[in-house]
Amino acid sequence: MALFDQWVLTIILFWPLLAAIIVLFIPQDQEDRIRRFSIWMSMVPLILSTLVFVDYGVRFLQGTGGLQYELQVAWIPQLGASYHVGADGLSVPLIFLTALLTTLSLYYSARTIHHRVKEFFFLFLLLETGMFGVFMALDLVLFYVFWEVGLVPMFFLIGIWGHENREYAAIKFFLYTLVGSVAMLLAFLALYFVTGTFDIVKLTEIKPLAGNLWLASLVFFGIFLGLAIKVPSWPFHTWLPDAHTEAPTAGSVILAGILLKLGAYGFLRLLLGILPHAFAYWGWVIVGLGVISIVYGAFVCMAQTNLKRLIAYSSVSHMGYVLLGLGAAGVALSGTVSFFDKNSAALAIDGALLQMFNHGIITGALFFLVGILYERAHTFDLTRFGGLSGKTPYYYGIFMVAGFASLGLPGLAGFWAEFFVFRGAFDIVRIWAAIGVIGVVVTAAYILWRIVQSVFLGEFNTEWEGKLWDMTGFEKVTLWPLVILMFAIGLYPAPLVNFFNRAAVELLTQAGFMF
Amino acid sequence: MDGLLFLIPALPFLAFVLIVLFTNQDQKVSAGLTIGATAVSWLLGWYFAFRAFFDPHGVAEEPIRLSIPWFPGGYSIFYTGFQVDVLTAVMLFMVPFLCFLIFVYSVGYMEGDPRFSRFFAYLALFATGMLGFILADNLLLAFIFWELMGVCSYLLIGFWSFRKPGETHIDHAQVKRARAASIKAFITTRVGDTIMLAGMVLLYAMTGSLRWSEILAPETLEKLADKIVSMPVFGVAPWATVLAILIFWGAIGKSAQFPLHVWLPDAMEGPTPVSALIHAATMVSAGVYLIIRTFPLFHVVAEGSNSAMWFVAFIGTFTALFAATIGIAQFDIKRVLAYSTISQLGYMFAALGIGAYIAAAFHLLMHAFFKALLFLGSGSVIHAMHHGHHVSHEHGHGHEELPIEFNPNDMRLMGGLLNKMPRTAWTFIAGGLSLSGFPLITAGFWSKDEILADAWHGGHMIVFWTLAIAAFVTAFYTGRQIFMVFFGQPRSEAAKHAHESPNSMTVPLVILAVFAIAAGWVGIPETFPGLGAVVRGWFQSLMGAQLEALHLEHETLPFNAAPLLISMTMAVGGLFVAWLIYGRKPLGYEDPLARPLGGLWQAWHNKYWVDELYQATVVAFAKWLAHFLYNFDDRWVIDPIVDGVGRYGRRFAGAVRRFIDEQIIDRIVNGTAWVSNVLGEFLRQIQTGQAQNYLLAILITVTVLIVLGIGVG
Amino acid sequence: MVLQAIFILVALFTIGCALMVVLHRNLFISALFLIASFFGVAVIYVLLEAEFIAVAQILIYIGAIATLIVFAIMLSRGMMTGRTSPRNAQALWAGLGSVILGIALLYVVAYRVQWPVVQKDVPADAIARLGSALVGRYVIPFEVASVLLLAALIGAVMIAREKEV
Amino acid sequence: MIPLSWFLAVSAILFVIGFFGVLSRRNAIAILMGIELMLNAVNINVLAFWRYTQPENPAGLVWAIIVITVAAAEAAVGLALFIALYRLRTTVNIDEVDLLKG
Amino acid sequence: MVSQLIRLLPELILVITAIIVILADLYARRRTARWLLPGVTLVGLAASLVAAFVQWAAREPVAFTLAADSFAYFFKMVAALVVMIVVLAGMDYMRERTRFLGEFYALLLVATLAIYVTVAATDIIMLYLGLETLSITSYVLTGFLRGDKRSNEAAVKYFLYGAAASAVMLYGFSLLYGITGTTDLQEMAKRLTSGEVMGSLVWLAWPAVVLVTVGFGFKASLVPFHQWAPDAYEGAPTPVTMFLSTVSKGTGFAVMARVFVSALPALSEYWLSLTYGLAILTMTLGNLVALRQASVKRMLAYSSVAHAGFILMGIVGISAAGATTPFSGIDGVLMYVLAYAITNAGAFAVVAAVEDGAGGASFEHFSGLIARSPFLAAAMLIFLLSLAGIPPLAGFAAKFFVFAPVIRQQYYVLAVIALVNAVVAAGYYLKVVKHMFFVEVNPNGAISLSRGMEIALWACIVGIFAVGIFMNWFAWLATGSAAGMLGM
Repeated sequence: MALFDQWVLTIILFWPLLAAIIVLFIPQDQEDRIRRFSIWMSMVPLILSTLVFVDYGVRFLQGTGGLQYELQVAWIPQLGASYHVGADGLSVPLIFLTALLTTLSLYYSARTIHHRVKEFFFLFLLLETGMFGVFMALDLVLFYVFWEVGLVPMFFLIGIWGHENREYAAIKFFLYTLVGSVAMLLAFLALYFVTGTFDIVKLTEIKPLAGNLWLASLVFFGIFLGLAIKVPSWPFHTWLPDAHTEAPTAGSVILAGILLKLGAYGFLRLLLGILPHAFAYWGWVIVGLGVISIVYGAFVCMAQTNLKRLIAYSSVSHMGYVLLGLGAAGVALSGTVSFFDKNSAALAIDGALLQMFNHGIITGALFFLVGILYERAHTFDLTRFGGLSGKTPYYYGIFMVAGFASLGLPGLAGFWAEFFVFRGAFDIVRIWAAIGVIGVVVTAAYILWRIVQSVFLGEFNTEWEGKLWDMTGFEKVTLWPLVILMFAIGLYPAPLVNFFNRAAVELLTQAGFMF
Repeated sequence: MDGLLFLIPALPFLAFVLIVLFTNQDQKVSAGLTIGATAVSWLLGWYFAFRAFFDPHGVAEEPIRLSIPWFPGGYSIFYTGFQVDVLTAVMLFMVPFLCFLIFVYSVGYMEGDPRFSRFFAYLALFATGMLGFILADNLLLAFIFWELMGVCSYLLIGFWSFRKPGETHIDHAQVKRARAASIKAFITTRVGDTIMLAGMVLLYAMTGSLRWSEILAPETLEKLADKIVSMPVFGVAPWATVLAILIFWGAIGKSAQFPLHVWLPDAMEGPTPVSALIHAATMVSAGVYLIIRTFPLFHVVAEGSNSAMWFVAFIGTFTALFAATIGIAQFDIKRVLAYSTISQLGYMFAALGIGAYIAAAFHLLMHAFFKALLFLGSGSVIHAMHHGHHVSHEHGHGHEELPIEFNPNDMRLMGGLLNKMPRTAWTFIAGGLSLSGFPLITAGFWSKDEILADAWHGGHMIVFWTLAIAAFVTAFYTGRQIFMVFFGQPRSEAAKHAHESPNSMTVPLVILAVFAIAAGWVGIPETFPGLGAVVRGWFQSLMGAQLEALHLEHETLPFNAAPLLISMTMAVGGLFVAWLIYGRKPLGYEDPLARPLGGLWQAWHNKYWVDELYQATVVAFAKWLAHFLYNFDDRWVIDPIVDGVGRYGRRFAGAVRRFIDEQIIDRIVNGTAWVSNVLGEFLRQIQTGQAQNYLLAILITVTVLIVLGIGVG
Repeated sequence: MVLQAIFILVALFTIGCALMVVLHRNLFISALFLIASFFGVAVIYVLLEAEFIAVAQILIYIGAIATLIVFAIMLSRGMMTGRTSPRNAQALWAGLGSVILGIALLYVVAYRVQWPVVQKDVPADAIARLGSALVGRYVIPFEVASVLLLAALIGAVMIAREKEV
Repeated sequence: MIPLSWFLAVSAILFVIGFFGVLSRRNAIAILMGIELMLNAVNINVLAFWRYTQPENPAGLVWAIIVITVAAAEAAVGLALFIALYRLRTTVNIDEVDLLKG
Repeated sequence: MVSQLIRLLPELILVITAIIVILADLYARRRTARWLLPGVTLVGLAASLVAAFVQWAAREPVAFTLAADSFAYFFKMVAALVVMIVVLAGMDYMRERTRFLGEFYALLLVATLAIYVTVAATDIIMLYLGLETLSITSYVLTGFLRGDKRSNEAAVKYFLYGAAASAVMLYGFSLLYGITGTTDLQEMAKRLTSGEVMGSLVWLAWPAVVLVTVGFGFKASLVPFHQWAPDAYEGAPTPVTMFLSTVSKGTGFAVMARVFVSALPALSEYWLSLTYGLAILTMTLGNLVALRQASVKRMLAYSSVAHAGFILMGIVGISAAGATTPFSGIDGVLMYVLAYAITNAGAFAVVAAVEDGAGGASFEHFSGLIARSPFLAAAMLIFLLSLAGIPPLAGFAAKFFVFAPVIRQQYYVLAVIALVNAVVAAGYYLKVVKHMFFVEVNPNGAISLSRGMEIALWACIVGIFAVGIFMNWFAWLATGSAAGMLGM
């Protein structure tokens, strides 16, 4: 068990990298071998992360929480930076999600990518390592390294296998993210000079710069910029519609499903964890940006005629809930509002975390679905579809589930996130939360009006006669796990909420929140 | 046995899952599954309901419970489960039973539909929603089922929003309408639901719980009533009021009260059993049920402008009259009923608003029976009209010249159906009388009278008179409907060829008719002369137990003849006037009132143009905003910069292509893109290739720096 | 006083020759003025009692460098006499800048700064000291300088060789 | 005794004249001459400092010798390059040599 | 004496190797010479590298105007390493273009030797001589392709610029000599700090620093003394460009760091403000022009100018207090020079390969490189990402170590400007990546690589990953080296 404890994360982390390197040595023309090999290899982290998920759950029931599976090996001892990985209630589900979505994406891509196959699978596996790394890293330098490692493969995924405007989107994605990450690096350095360490756990204990609001704010916004661009929060979101729209299906799935979560995860791990005071002081900024993102993103969705772009903007809106929840917790921490329930801050964070997880599943599924349609029709233009519900009932059914989950229908995963976020936020930042509620309505409107009505209802466009067929076996296999998860979480969110709630409470307690 | 409580909603859900996953292809099995599951739920439901009826006080004090921990929330654990108290029992008596009848009826009505199985799957899911909703022991779980109903209504209203190959009984226009109606229903109710969600989370935050037993406990309510919140625009109010009003918005949406009533009439685009289901047993009742359930929250601040009660009363009363008047001027048989539903629901809210808890519950129950009856009856009529239309076509009579387009729902094309389909007609008339509150014998009379009596007794004169007028209008349009449909001469070939519907449809009608008349007798007030002694206000004492458990005072009203007489007069008078106008002489295709009333009629006929108003304001604004923001995002901010780069590029560098095509990267520097380009180009050009130019740069740099240094130092 | 007068004369001569170097149209004449200027500098060295360097100056600068330059001018015949202007387009700016820089330097070096001058004589064994420095402390520079000369020689020969790939 | 600053002044003037030559002459060889003037100016500086501040330390002399040596090496390489240039283009006018730019 | 000579072993090895190369060139047959000369050069460099490495930790007193400190040995190692890469990558390139191979390698060795003595010099005379030796050999190397107009033009311009710039620097040196009365750097520092030379001499400090900086700036190609660089880099034979843009430039920084930090700490107020301004100018202008280049080679040239600005950040951020601890600024310079040298050497090596294979180095010649030579494209990608500072590559470690001191000194404006520049730079690197990977061309015209080039590229790649991942080791080396210079 001790071995498992120490090494499981490392194995999960580097397994895809190993697989990627092996892929490099498989001859280019043996495409099937590359595909099968990659998928099978990606099963290993999936199984292990499931195991970790279950194991963490068991520990949870036994009463042990907090950081588990820690491993710390000296790396740059003179800087106090080390290879330090670990997982807690925040990261365990996200690690699982990463493994799941990657495997599904690989599986889906095996049938849909026929061009430069070797590079694709190599990059995808590399990307997986990068994403794992961010969720596991407990050291700022390590965090930054993996943060950037994920950037490059995604750049290529968009740039090589994307759609018409792919180069533009890829470069925009890369540069935007780079701005943020370099700013983040500067902030990390500033933190280092205050504390002399890069270790997140230590920093969380030290809570540096508590007395120096000016510098703390500077550091805060350095990190904030990096995270907010990744999330993405309005007004740093403009890279996202392009990147999502142009990326290949699997790329969009990962981009929306995981990469955006990296930013949100950072908010908790870095900002709330290390700089609780600044986080509290600027909580209202996060709340404000979150609410603007919610409403703005939702309204922009209504005006879209490009299906994929619509889903992309919906991500802006949905990630706004995350920010709202996190910001509300920040405001609660600041102590400037006195009336709220003691649980609200934790609940708001629960909501944000749930939204991260659920958005990963739901939007992942939606992007798969959009990709499936594109495979057949080669267009994203909403206005050219119609009446698909009769032609492709299976597809319609799955899409409806994902769509309803996306608009926060109770009984499906998305609802819980909204409920918790609003439960927390309404108690702390009422007016903002009330404005945010508009987004919920508009979400329903664009899902139904823009998507369902345009694509599934109405007259069938004879242009597609005989060209659109219903979902095939592998597509169903790709989507069913996600659909099942939507229902499972929707009906019984307890396992997930248990993790998140514990983590949220721990974070808040560490941050000095008085219960 | 208490453990089986969960089966009541679970069984229909199981049926839904089984149909979707396995029996989709077999229509009979699918229908059988749904009906069988509902039947079992019905029996189980009645078991629990009667347990409550026999021991009202015991159950009210100690509800039958089933509860499990759900999830942690901060530092507390959220429990969830089902419970049966007296109020639930009353609903449990009505809901599964009505569902069962409607489902049986659907077998006949939906026969031959290519998506027959799916229809039953949706029905089962709908039943799940409603049953779960009434059984839930906390607001959150209730909300989940509540939304589930929303989805089902969306699915069912839009059931005909697309055609499968070979489906001929629905036309293109209908598809379009169904599609719009379903989305409208979902989104409109979603508006209310979202506000309610806000209320719910606030309530949760304020009280730390959402279980009925905890949030409605007197000490919690006291706290909420004492705490004052100050809001922008709305001013200062106790929390209880704010929360109540927020939650009430959910009911406004679901129960189609003004101003969120617009979806309900359109919802008639769904198959008729769906309308019956929505209007009687489930969806709209849910809204009223929710307010009855949370009544203590409303009631805790009962007096003054700070009370949520007056808001409820106002919305209810206004809607009651508002919708009733619209009902006068509709031609679609189902739309008339739809507006009557809105109006009747307004009654119930008005009752709640004036504190008439029992009356509201009573009317809810009665209304469910007779409205189900009316809808199913109208469905039977439509079915017959449709059939008649086909028959007339087949027999070559099809080419009749009608001044208006054929529509099986259009009452102007009916007439004289009493003889063609007597069972439908008589049951429908029974329901109609109940709706119009025909004195003494009908259920509707007793429930409506109870409300009016309460209003009179409580001194709410505005409410009373408005409701009384609404009662008159109700009786009038019901009469109008009955006379237009069943009496006089058939006004189309279809009506001529119509004939009675199959048994699976008429049997439920008959059963319902019995209830529509007789069910009301359980609520004859104890103080009512003569009859009261027989029944002894059974229903009132039953609900009284519930009120006592909630620590609310419950008094038996003294008998007062004035409201009774006024109510009777209104009902009978309305029917009489209807007869005068519609029953006495043969009707044409134009409404006799249209000309004399002129603009007023137009306002009624066009539903006060509320839809158009929304279209022109809310919807238009939302669309405008969406496009504005989209343009802002994609066109106005980023593209102009790119364009600017291009323009200046042409002017300055003369290398347009390169500028636009290759300078993608420059976009990242957005605002500085232009500057950097020009600067970059400038710098590139001072790289002249002349070594001496470069050296001059050294000279200049050195000179400037040294001179500056001397100047400073 | 005499020394000062001599210095002024030599300085004026040197500067005048230098000016002619940079101003004269004829490259060949420029080169001759350069030699003259080098000579003037050598005299200044003598005034500084650095006779050894003065000798080196004459040997290397006049004997080697100036000769090289003249050879180069001969080799690139045709450029000798300026049919076109000997000055480039930026000469004006260069002149202006040079004058300002010169004034600034003069201001600082010769006017602003009070040099801490020590009244010492040059030791009699100055040359010997130089010699021992070159094999002592400065042995490495000495060696490197020889390597440099060798490398420059190799490089110059390689580049200046007649055509042969 | 001649003041130190006189030497420095001559040096500065010589340096600037040399620099001007470098900047203004078109002919590469003329430019090289300018550079030689600059180096001579430096040498005057160095020797003047040597003489007036620490005549006992031979560093200044070493410096001057090294500078002369470097100048010689530089001149050799430079002139070789100019000759090659002349061979390739039949010009040594440096402002006509601008293949590489931008 | 002997022990001191041992300190000079790396230099001696180089001299001996150079002599062997010349002799071998005289006597070996032409066919043999082809591999023998670079072989001997490589062996000599490797031996020299080992010799430098072994003595890295030496704390010998200064002798013969040369310091035997770890700072110097660090640069010697970098120089030896990079020149080895240059030789490997340039073997075929040069063989095809000139027959004076003996001269080439000998001069390369002398240039390396010049770097060795320059970075170790503790005396202005030695410093000047070393720099001039480096410059003069570089002129010859740049103009080595005597039949090539561009090579010759590059050399002429480089020569004129370099000669003038070093004359200016020398004038500055003479002023420093005048102020302090010594040519020894340590002595200079002592006299300046002890206040012996105060008073009106202060007037000269600023002009002296400015004039001296011209020479350093020329070597390190700082804006506005950079303009020779792109032209020279473009015209020079690509292996020489590799040499110039990496170690030759690095030498400029080594000298700057040594002179400023060890000789002029008392004047830090002058040179700090000067380098601060130059850093901003250099990185910004370098990037802006790089953005507008059509040739990859020239773009890399400008990017190397921009990188000089980043390296300068290390000097700006120098904190005298913490030289023995990481992030002293000087170690940033060292890390950056190391990382940048191996990366840029690799990048230019790829350019050389593409020039050979595709006939040019414009962006179009890089189009679809992934299809024509996956290895070359992948290698170039790694180099570009490293230049952009993406972890876990060397460039990241380098950026990390130069950003850190700037942050420590709280020069936030500089940090933010550097941030923006880092992103702009990434922008034009991505342009190359875009051409290499996103543009589809027909895959014929595959580019084949020589063995030497392959080894060189692999060496760069391995080095880049090693520096990035085992940052601790290199950081330790750099920090130790920085401390060595300050005599701690």
